[in-house]
Amino acid sequence: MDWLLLAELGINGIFVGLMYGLVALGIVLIYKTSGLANLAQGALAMTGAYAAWAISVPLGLPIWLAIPLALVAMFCFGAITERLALRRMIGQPVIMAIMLTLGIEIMLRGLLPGFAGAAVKRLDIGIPVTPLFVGDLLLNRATLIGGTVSFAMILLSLLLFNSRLGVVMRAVSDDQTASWAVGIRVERAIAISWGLAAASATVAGVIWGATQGVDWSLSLLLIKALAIAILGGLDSIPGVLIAGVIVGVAESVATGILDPLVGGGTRDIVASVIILLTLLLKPHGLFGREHIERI
Amino acid sequence: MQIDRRNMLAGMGAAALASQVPVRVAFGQDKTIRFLLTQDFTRVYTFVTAEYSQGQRDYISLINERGGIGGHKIVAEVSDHGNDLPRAIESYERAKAQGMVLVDPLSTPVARALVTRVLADKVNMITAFSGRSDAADGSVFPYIFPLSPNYWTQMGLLIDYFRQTDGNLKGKKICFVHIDTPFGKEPLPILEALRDKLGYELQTFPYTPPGNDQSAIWPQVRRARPDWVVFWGAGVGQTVALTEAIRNGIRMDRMSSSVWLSESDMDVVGREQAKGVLKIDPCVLGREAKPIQAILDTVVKPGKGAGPENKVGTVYYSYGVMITALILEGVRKAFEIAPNGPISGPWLNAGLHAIKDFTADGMIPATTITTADHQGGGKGRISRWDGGKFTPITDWYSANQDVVWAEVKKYSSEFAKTGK
Amino acid sequence: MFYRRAGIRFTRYRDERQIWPLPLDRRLMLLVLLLALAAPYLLDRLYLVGYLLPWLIWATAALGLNLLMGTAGQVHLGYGAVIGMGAYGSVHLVRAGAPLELAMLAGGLISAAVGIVFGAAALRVKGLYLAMATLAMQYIVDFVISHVPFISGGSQATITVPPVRFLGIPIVGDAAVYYMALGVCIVVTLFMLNVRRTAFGRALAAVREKDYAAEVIGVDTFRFKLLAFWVSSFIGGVVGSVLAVCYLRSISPDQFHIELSIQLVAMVIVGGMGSVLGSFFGAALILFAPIVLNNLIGFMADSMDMQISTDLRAHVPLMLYGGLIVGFLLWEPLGLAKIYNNMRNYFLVWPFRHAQR
Amino acid sequence: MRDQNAKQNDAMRSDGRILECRGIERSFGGLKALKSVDIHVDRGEIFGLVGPNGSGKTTMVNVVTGFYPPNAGSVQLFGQDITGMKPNRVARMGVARTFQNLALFRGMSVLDNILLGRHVHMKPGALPSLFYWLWGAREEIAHRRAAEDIIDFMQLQDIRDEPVEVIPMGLQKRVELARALVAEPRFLILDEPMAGMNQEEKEYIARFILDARDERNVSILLIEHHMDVVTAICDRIVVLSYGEIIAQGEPKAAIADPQVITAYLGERAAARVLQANGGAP
Repeated sequence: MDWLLLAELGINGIFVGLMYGLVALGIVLIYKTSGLANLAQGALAMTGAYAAWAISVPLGLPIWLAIPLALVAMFCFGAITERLALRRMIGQPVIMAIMLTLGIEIMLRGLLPGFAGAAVKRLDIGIPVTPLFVGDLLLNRATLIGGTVSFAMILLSLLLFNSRLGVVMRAVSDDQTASWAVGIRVERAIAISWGLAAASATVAGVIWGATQGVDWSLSLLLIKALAIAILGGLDSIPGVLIAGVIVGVAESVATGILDPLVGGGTRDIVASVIILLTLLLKPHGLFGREHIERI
Repeated sequence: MQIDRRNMLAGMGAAALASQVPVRVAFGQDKTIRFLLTQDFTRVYTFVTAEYSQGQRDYISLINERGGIGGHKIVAEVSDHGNDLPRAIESYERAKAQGMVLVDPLSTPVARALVTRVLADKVNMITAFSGRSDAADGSVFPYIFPLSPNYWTQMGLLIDYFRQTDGNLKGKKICFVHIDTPFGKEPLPILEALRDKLGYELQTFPYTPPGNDQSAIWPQVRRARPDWVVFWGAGVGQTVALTEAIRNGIRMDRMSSSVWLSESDMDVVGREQAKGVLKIDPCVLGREAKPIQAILDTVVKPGKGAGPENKVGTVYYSYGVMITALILEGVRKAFEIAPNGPISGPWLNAGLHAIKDFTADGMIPATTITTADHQGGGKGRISRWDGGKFTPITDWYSANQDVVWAEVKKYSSEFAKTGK
Repeated sequence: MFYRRAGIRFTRYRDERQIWPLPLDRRLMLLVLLLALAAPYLLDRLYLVGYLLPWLIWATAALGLNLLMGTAGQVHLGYGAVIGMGAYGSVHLVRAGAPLELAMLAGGLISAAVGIVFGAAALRVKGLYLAMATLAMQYIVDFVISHVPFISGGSQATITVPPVRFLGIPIVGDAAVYYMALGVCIVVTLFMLNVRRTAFGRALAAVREKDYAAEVIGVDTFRFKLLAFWVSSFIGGVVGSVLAVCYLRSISPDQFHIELSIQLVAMVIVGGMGSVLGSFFGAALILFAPIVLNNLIGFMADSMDMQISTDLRAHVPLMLYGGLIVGFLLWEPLGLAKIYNNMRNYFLVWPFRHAQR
Repeated sequence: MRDQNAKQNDAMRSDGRILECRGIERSFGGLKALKSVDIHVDRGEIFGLVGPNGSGKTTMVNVVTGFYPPNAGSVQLFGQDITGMKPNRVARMGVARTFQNLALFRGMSVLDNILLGRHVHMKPGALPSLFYWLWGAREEIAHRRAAEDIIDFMQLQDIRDEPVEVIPMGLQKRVELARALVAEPRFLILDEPMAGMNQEEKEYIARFILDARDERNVSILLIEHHMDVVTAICDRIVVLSYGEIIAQGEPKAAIADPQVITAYLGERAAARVLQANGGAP
């Protein structure tokens, strides 16, 4: 066994996992406040990447300005989506709301390539491509930086949840009716969570867009993000960190070990298997809270 | 409100129905030859279709500007099938009802699903750079025309170039990084057959489609210390492969892909960083080729181009022109054989089979289509990215055709046995 | 008006429990059936093969999924994989020489076996979590189909369907293929209509609405959830073999990807959850809206000389497809079936609008 | 299967006990909802289970019907041990119940809801639906008769075809009772059947409960807050507080127990009441 390769894959997996985790963060934020899984999260990441690209390339603004502008735009986009679409689904079965997010996903996948062009776009945020060696170990600069930024973002959102706004959002996640009764504007909290989810998706989209180019395939981040969110527990932010690392490493190592055995790309299956096993063995994930149904 | 919505729906329905009508009217016109260019603009092959289709339409415009062929205009119906079979089959049946004689789906799954239909309906189907590789065997697939080197031939060409460069491949290591789909796995039999013949070492690395994340693959490739790397994917998979290879410090001049690599991919990777990477050319690229010059003069200048001018002469645009030139040469031959038609699938089929030493004014290697060989000889050349364009580094040549045809015969005979 | 309910009284329970208690509905359905039977003689081949045939097949599939999602309330985002297993199973059997009728049943049974595995997840989790579990299983089945050469058929990964006979009749030509699909569609439709008026359908609805209350009146929710998955997957398997034999004629793994599953879910939602008629409406809309729209844009671009970029033009169907799902969920969550019902109710009591309910 | 059970039960029911619960304990997390509760229901009686909110009444019923298997203790139904049996099996033994906050099936008509009550007597499956005309229709119609009997009994004729969610609360409660009765249970559990009703509606339901017992041979366990109803129709009651039995016996006597008054009203208020009554109940 090539231990060095395994180490390399493992480190790579940790950082890639954190980058996935940033997409999953949005799913968790939305689930925490409104109790539904956002299947449009991958498409939001794609939209964010397109937004950053559109501001920096066709409009010609420098990238350090384009990213914050994209963040603000996407925050508004997320909040408006919630206001115009999701809010009307209150009281409907949860599957309806989930299907609505799926519809939004499909729509975004049509709108953005339709208006911005389907070809892969280059999004340069200035990460050098030259290989970085630590001893005999090669580290991928793009994932290294991306993973670190993601880690910081997830920590930031943890802090946020300890702030005043965070307390409000936690209250909403605990009991919507009760929060409403004590004067918390539940709708506003949910809209903010959508805005934050869209903003974090934008950061994820920019990071991923910088490593792979911007096109519709960014929306495929959804399945990995779902795996992380479910493994970590849909309402747990620390869960995102831990599960992100687990999923990232599992995928990375599976590519190294399983692929030669099976003779096929097992990477996507890892996410699916993790989802399935989590749901069958521990449906509420590693850190999620269990809900007791009253009769 | 209730009523309004209903009225709106009814209005939409009426508009939709209205759109169905004119297509039936167009049926009445004669002196046309109808092609169906239903392709995937939206799902999987987005990276190529727009440019390819632009080349096809511009070339058809060029010929129509010059008065058509045999007094007939070429009518190309362009539509999107989104790699979705019901949509593809619908547009196929619709176009067939209008007398379409040729279809170019530019999609492996759609082409495969249409095979049985076109064989039964006697409609010519172009499967350039897509579809079944064994369709090169015209004796089994009389109505299916790859008209271009198939993937097996491309791999044969590449391996032969490696052999030419290194002198001998014995003991060398070739890494094959490919998308994990039938398309990606297709060259494997050839690679294995040639390994047994030439004695190189082969290591394969599949990645999950569409290949937007290959970060775990390339460290392994680097550790394998390959002499040559062949990466086999499409769209985002290609650019990610190149980017990751660069990040892992793999030498670009030792990397090669199939025909699916274009300038826009290089833009994504970074024009300078990707310097040295190899690909296969089935035709002359760029704006120098005569047909492209003619298009620029006659079609693009007067503003009749089918797309943005800066795309003219790009890699996939050139492929579109190349294939269309071949098809229209077939039409020309068909008029030579039977000047009065009637225009039909078999009529065009005879013409396509009569293509002989056609070079499209020097744009493509001399191509001859026979009833046995629908590939057209399997010639290509290798070109290298020099930071600004792909420059050819070999002449047109063909190689390892014996191995390729053994494989073709193996699959086509199985199709002949069980498929019918 | 001609569409009257007044004056219709039943004296037997059996009559009241008819599928269509109103004579007019019955006549309408008879007319539809006659038209469907005569379609090969009335319609151009384009409309028969390009529209009617896929419509019947996809509507049948949507019915199968609707049993699960609409009637039993179990979310299923992996129905495409179930259909795929049925298609592969029956095509392999047909190629091995089995008669189609047996291969079809076997395909159904294979799918049902896979479906039970999906159902096992439903015993552990529900709602959102079940959606995720079935989604994951879709990917896993996809992977298995394309990576086991025994199933996918080797490196070309395409299996052609040989000529087949159904009960001794060769299924050759458009008409035969169409009647075959029509037959399966009618059987499934009648089954679905009957489910609603029998204890089976009521038990499934009870499981859907409140599973604890279902338990307390003696419904074994465990068993009925599995049964719902079993039956619905069986239908999926049969549809899979019809799809392969009558329509695709050669199958490859990418035909049964997640896109198919989502397409079917969209059909069920747009048509109306739990509605039989809605499945037909939904299938038609989701299947043909992109086609019609594509033709419409093509027509506008050609005739009005509108400059629409290829990228934009090509992506309009995708936008529309998503837009339809979003639009229906927001404005008519009960789907096209509800719109139809509104119109029907309007005419039922016309001109006495106040009697509407 | 059912018939066999029934015969067995008849044989074992010599002592006339319908339900016998011994030492039932159940906790949720750290909360002990039931602390060693013993209750029994005799044949043909209307047994009342009362107590303040959160005293464990519904939990007790959920233990009996199999939703929460007890942590300790045993449940005997018709002389047979059913501890830990699944709810649908308990239902098949002839137990029907209604819920505190209504558990009708929305999206179905009143008739279909009542027909669902016949589930235990039917053999539902996919095949009877597929071959409806050969197979399913006869069974459906036979059970329709039974359902119509109950509809007459509960006076629900004119709302038969209405969707359940549109009819008023009081009627919904009545439909739920009908759904329980149509199963021809031998033991009926009613969890606050009169919650939120006015005097007239309460009297209606009380009449139905008495009729059910007298005409249909059902033994009844009743959870109820309206003490006037409890004292009027129950033969015997048990009062629970914080998961413990604090009084039992004949209704009037049991609810006058000082402990019961304290449990309901709190110490100080109870003292005042007791004083007003002259120190004795």
